[in-house]
Amino acid sequence: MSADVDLSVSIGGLRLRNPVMPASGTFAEGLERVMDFNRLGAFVTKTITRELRAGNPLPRVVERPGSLINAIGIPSKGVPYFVEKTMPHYAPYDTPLVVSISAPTAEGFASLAAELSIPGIAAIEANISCPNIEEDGKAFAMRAESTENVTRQLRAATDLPLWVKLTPNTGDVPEVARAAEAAGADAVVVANTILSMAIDLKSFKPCLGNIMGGLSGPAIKPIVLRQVFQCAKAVKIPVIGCGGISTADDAVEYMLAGASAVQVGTATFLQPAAMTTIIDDLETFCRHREISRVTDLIGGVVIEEADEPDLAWLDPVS
Amino acid sequence: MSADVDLSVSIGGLRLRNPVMPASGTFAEGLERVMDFNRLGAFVTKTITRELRAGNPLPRVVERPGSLINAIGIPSKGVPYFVEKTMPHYAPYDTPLVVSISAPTAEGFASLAAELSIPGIAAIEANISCPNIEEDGKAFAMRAESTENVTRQLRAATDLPLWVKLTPNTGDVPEVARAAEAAGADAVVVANTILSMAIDLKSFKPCLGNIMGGLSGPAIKPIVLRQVFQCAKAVKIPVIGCGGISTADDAVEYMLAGASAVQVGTATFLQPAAMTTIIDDLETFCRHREISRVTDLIGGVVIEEADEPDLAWLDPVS
Amino acid sequence: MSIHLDHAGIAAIPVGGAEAAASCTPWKASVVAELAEVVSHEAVNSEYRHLVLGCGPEAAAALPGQFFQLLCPHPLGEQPFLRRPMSLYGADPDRRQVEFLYKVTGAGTRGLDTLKIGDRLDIMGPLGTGFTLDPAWRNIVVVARGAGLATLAPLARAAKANGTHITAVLSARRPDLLVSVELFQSQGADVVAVTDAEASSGPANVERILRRLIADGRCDAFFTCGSSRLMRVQQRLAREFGLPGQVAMEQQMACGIGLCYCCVRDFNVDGEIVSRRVCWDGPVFDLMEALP
Amino acid sequence: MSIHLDHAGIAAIPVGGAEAAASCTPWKASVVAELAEVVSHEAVNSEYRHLVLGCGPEAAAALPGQFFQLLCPHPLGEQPFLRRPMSLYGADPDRRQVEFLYKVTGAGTRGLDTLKIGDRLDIMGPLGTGFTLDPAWRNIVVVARGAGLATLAPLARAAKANGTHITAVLSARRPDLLVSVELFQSQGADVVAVTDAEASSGPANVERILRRLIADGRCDAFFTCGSSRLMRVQQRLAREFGLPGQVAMEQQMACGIGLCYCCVRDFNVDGEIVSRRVCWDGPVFDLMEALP
Ligand SMILES: Cc1cc2nc3c(=O)[nH]c(=O)nc-3n(C[C@H](O)[C@H](O)[C@H](O)COP(=O)(O)OP(=O)(O)OC[C@H]3O[C@@H](n4cnc5c(N)ncnc54)[C@H](O)[C@@H]3O)c2cc1C
Ligand SMILES: Cc1cc2nc3c(=O)[nH]c(=O)nc-3n(C[C@H](O)[C@H](O)[C@H](O)COP(=O)(O)OP(=O)(O)OC[C@H]3O[C@@H](n4cnc5c(N)ncnc54)[C@H](O)[C@@H]3O)c2cc1C
Ligand SMILES: Cc1cc2nc3c(=O)[nH]c(=O)nc-3n(C[C@H](O)[C@H](O)[C@H](O)COP(=O)(O)O)c2cc1C
Ligand SMILES: Cc1cc2nc3c(=O)[nH]c(=O)nc-3n(C[C@H](O)[C@H](O)[C@H](O)COP(=O)(O)O)c2cc1C
Ligand code: FES
Ligand code: FES
Repeated sequence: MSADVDLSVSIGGLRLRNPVMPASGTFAEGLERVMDFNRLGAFVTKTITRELRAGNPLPRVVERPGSLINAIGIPSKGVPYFVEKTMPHYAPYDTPLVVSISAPTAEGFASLAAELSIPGIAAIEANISCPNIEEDGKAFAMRAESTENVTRQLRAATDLPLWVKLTPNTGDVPEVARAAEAAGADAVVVANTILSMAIDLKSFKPCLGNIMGGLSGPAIKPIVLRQVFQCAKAVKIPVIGCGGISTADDAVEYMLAGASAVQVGTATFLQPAAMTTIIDDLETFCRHREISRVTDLIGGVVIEEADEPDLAWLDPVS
Repeated sequence: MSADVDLSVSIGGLRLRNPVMPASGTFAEGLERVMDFNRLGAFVTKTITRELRAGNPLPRVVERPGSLINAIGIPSKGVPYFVEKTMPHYAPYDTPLVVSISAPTAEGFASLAAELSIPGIAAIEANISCPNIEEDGKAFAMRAESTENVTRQLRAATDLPLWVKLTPNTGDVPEVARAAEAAGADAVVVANTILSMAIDLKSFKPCLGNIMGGLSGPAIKPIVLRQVFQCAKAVKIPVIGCGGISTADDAVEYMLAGASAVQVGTATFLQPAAMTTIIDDLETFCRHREISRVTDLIGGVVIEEADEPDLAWLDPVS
Repeated sequence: MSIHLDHAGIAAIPVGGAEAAASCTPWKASVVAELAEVVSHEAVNSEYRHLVLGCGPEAAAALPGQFFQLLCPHPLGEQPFLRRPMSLYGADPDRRQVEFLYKVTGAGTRGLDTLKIGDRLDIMGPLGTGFTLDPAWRNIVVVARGAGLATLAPLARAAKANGTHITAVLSARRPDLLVSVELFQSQGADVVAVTDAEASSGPANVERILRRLIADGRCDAFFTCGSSRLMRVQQRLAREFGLPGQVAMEQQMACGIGLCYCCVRDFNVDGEIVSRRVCWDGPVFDLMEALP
Repeated sequence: MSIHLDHAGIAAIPVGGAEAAASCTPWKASVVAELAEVVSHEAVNSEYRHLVLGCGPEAAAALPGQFFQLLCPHPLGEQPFLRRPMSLYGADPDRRQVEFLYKVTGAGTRGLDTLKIGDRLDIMGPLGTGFTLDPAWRNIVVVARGAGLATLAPLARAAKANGTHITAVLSARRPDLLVSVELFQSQGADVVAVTDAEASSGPANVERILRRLIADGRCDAFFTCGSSRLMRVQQRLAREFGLPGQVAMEQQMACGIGLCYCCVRDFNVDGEIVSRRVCWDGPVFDLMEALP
């Protein structure tokens, strides 16, 4: 076997031992029973808010073929609980802690980021796919202007690396990514869940208490992969890919499209050790393909003039 | 068995014997070998353009779990070929012929619609998910303004029922639907395919000759169902649902969400008789649920205050 | 509210990361996902199936009231996506086996129903906190219905080992749908069967039965699962007579290990309503804190 | 360019709509999707499998050069979504059987490989236009490689019935990967095997073989499939000697029945480049119109 593969990546100055981390809302202390937390690229917490929130009415999830629709909402016990009860769980590990935050106003985002710029927190991930009460409840990340505004205020409020997590539900994700970059984001996470719905045919009622919810899992991978590809061409800051990643092959596909790192969400619900399996298999992939640094994959998709239809495609040796 | 179920629906004045029809680009004469064309609600042709077009480079499709990404493009032999060679195939049948059209400018759409407002054509479906060369190649249906403009010009050009087919790739489909309605559309079709991508891990090249393509099939159903639900609330004209429908259950789910009719695309590639099976099963569904008119399903989703978590959910009799 | 983790001395192999984990840190998994092998699989009656699996040491060490998340095979034409939670019905650390008793209901359990001897099933567990038996308790009462008949069954053996006598009030729609009766009896429990068909399963009659047991000094604690109506009866009696109790709750789950917050229920903790994750804070809760 | 449909006298049952269709119109399906039953399934060599299916009368009436779209079972961990086109390898209208010969390649064929006797496979067909045999032809030459070895095989029986003699030039990487040899021989064909391993499969050697056959008056027409290099050799010779020919083309397919335009190839029709659907206008085309 050839030399070791260097799996480390750098996301806007923050060095990760490998490019694999959990997606917000699909990770908590419980996974410590399943995997060694010192193997992850980073920790990413469930989104927290300043106010205490109960989350959405039940049912909160419904499954579809190859996918999950969730409307958990953001149950949150607030900042003091997070600092006193949640953070200590992650303190023993040598893995950067990324805190996902949300707020109903740009100012709220900024003050929350400021309050959380404390030792033990390695980066802030701003989940701006949440409703912006100053814009009729439309999510910040739906438009470039509101994204630029909230990112600018966040940037002024914290010196921590700032990741901005975008929504896939807008018509122009790359433009929104550019706005985040212009306002000082260190990275963009592409993307959150895709707004969806399911109706129960027995009761004729929506399957989710919240009526609509966010689609995740393998079904959304081709869509989000396209958005990562578009964003990576649009911005110079790192793009973190997130959507339907279950295997190292999925992670490689995202990195080739331009992702500098990946987040794994729903896959963990099916295979709790999905992240460590992906890390192992990513190393194997690189070794087999004689890629010595995983960063060589980033943006490595080969775009050529399309081949003409060729009978030779069918039997390469003939 | 109880009385017959009335499956007929009316789409902006056009009466269909049932609400099931093919999606543009997934239907042609070949299906005549598989099903009785007199059983369909309508025929919908592959999109045609005025100019002759070759379509996209190969490969034109790639499969993903539960989905297909296609970048066929719009190979087109032009209007005379359509009128002289294609239309006669459908003439023997007592089923309305809906012609899908596309053009690079609003004026081009209008003149094509005018030219096709001839006997034998029952309605025009304007596929406005195509690039608008007057707006930097952004699809008409990405924005309300361009949708309103193209629809208005189409409306002035033809007296035929006018269906406008929207793209799911914009952040505000209901707003675009409203624009189509305001400009005189008789119905909106929601929706076309979702822009996606796939990369081949052997060659590191995009799987499609066109690099990106449109996602269709069961994987997209929850997303498009949500858009149909939102559009049906936003407009008074009929919404025709299209996205991932493979079974009568899927069709019912769409109708409950607000669709007045449905289009079946990718499912036909897997089960060539999918449409007639759906029609049969839809009738059976209505009979079992004692629904005498299929139109009673339209918008029938029951929205209530969410139930509290209840142990009784787990064992209804206890 | 959170459960502290105990890694000490539990030898386990995590899915996927075995080698790497073992070679660089002393960390060990206590919850594993593994491909267990079907040892036997039988219909208990028209609704319930009894599934016995060969598994690793972690799974076989599961305790009464804990549960597993099963990755069900796809039955024809259906694609259950999520794992399905299933209570431990029996565990044998020596023979490295776990058992489940399930009712064929929807896509997931229809998928389970296709399993044949020798097939593999991906199981993840053990999960959650189970029942607690106070060594001081001489007599406990178990009240079960529905999936509760499976969930409470492993208590029979544990109680016997603890020197505690069980009276099991087992409820079902019809006598032929009662399961676990022999299991309880084989461990020396008294079984009182009540059914809808015999009009004996109503809350009033069950209350009569329970009051008699309390009066006879045969109820130091309640253990229940599967019926909110019967749970309310026990809460009333527990309050009236100052008895402790434990209830195993069900809720739809996605992750099963505390990550997703889809399985929350409200609990009444000293008058305050708190939301808890059934998979992580339970599935066994204090009877008096449970809300129906 | 389009093929006219012939409904006359073909009795067929469409999937799903059987009753309704039959009861209200005289329409009959000529292409059906049906659940065929695996009658036998054997490895021919390390790469190829021979699959025999019991089917309905429409499928069993398939002609040489036509194909089916198979809905492949999902192999472990893979989900082939589209049907897979597979040439007819044999059809027996009396025994109601169709046969396929396939190479295990990717997700779909790995799925086929899991089929056991008695399993059901959803097949759709017969599709496309097949080969045409001119009654005047006394001797034809078949040149096959890869999947072409399967596609051209049913010509053996059809040619014999037509009183036409075949010389089959069969090409493969190694002698053990040659398939269909016995089938051709059993129908009286002469077989010339060429392989990469024996360095006999190159275009120059095949050209030598073909020139000799032409010189000997043993080539009234070419039939080929599976190699663009060998197709070009035949095009050159056909032009030089004024011989007709037919080629079966492959192309990735989605629908298989002319709906989607994903299977197009360019053809040279009297100097003009036209695009045709392999599934609908073919898969058999005029040798001289095919572009490599
Ligand atoms: C902690 C726990 C222990 C359980 N133990 C048992 C047991 O020992 N035996 C048994 O037969 N069943 C048990 N159940 C219920 C079991 O998990 C299955 O969900 C249920 O049998 C139906 O699943 P399905 O896939 O067949 O139905 P589907 O209708 O396909 O289920 C759809 C969704 O609803 C969820 N769901 C449906 N019914 C229930 C339910 N009663 N409780 C929770 N979620 C549900 C499913 O998990 C799935 O996410 C338990 C549930 C929980 C939460
Ligand atoms: C008309 C026709 C007849 C055929 N007859 C045979 C036959 O008799 N025996 C046989 O072994 N193979 C035949 N093939 C190829 C066969 O359809 C399979 O596609 C191929 O064997 C690989 O499929 P897979 O799912 O295993 O591979 P995958 O890699 O999973 O295929 C991925 C995709 O590419 C397509 N694809 C891959 N290889 C080919 C190919 N050579 N031709 C067309 N599409 C391809 C698949 O259909 C699928 O859509 C035929 C193809 C066509 C078009
Ligand atoms: C149950 C659940 C809860 C989630 N909660 C959050 C959250 O709190 N904040 C956030 O930014 N994203 C949240 N997400 C979105 C994920 O972080 C991720 O963006 C999405 O699930 C797509 O990735 P996946 O397909 O790998 O799951 C949640 C997703 C799921 C499934
Ligand atoms: C192969 C293919 C070709 C298509 N061509 C067209 C087209 O020409 N015009 C159009 O409006 N939509 C076209 N579509 C989109 C479909 O009409 C439909 O909107 C989409 O596939 C979603 O429906 P489905 O999931 O049922 O396939 C095409 C889809 C596919 C799969
Ligand atoms: S099921 Fe995910 S937190 Fe309980
Ligand atoms: S495969 Fe669809 S047109 Fe040929």
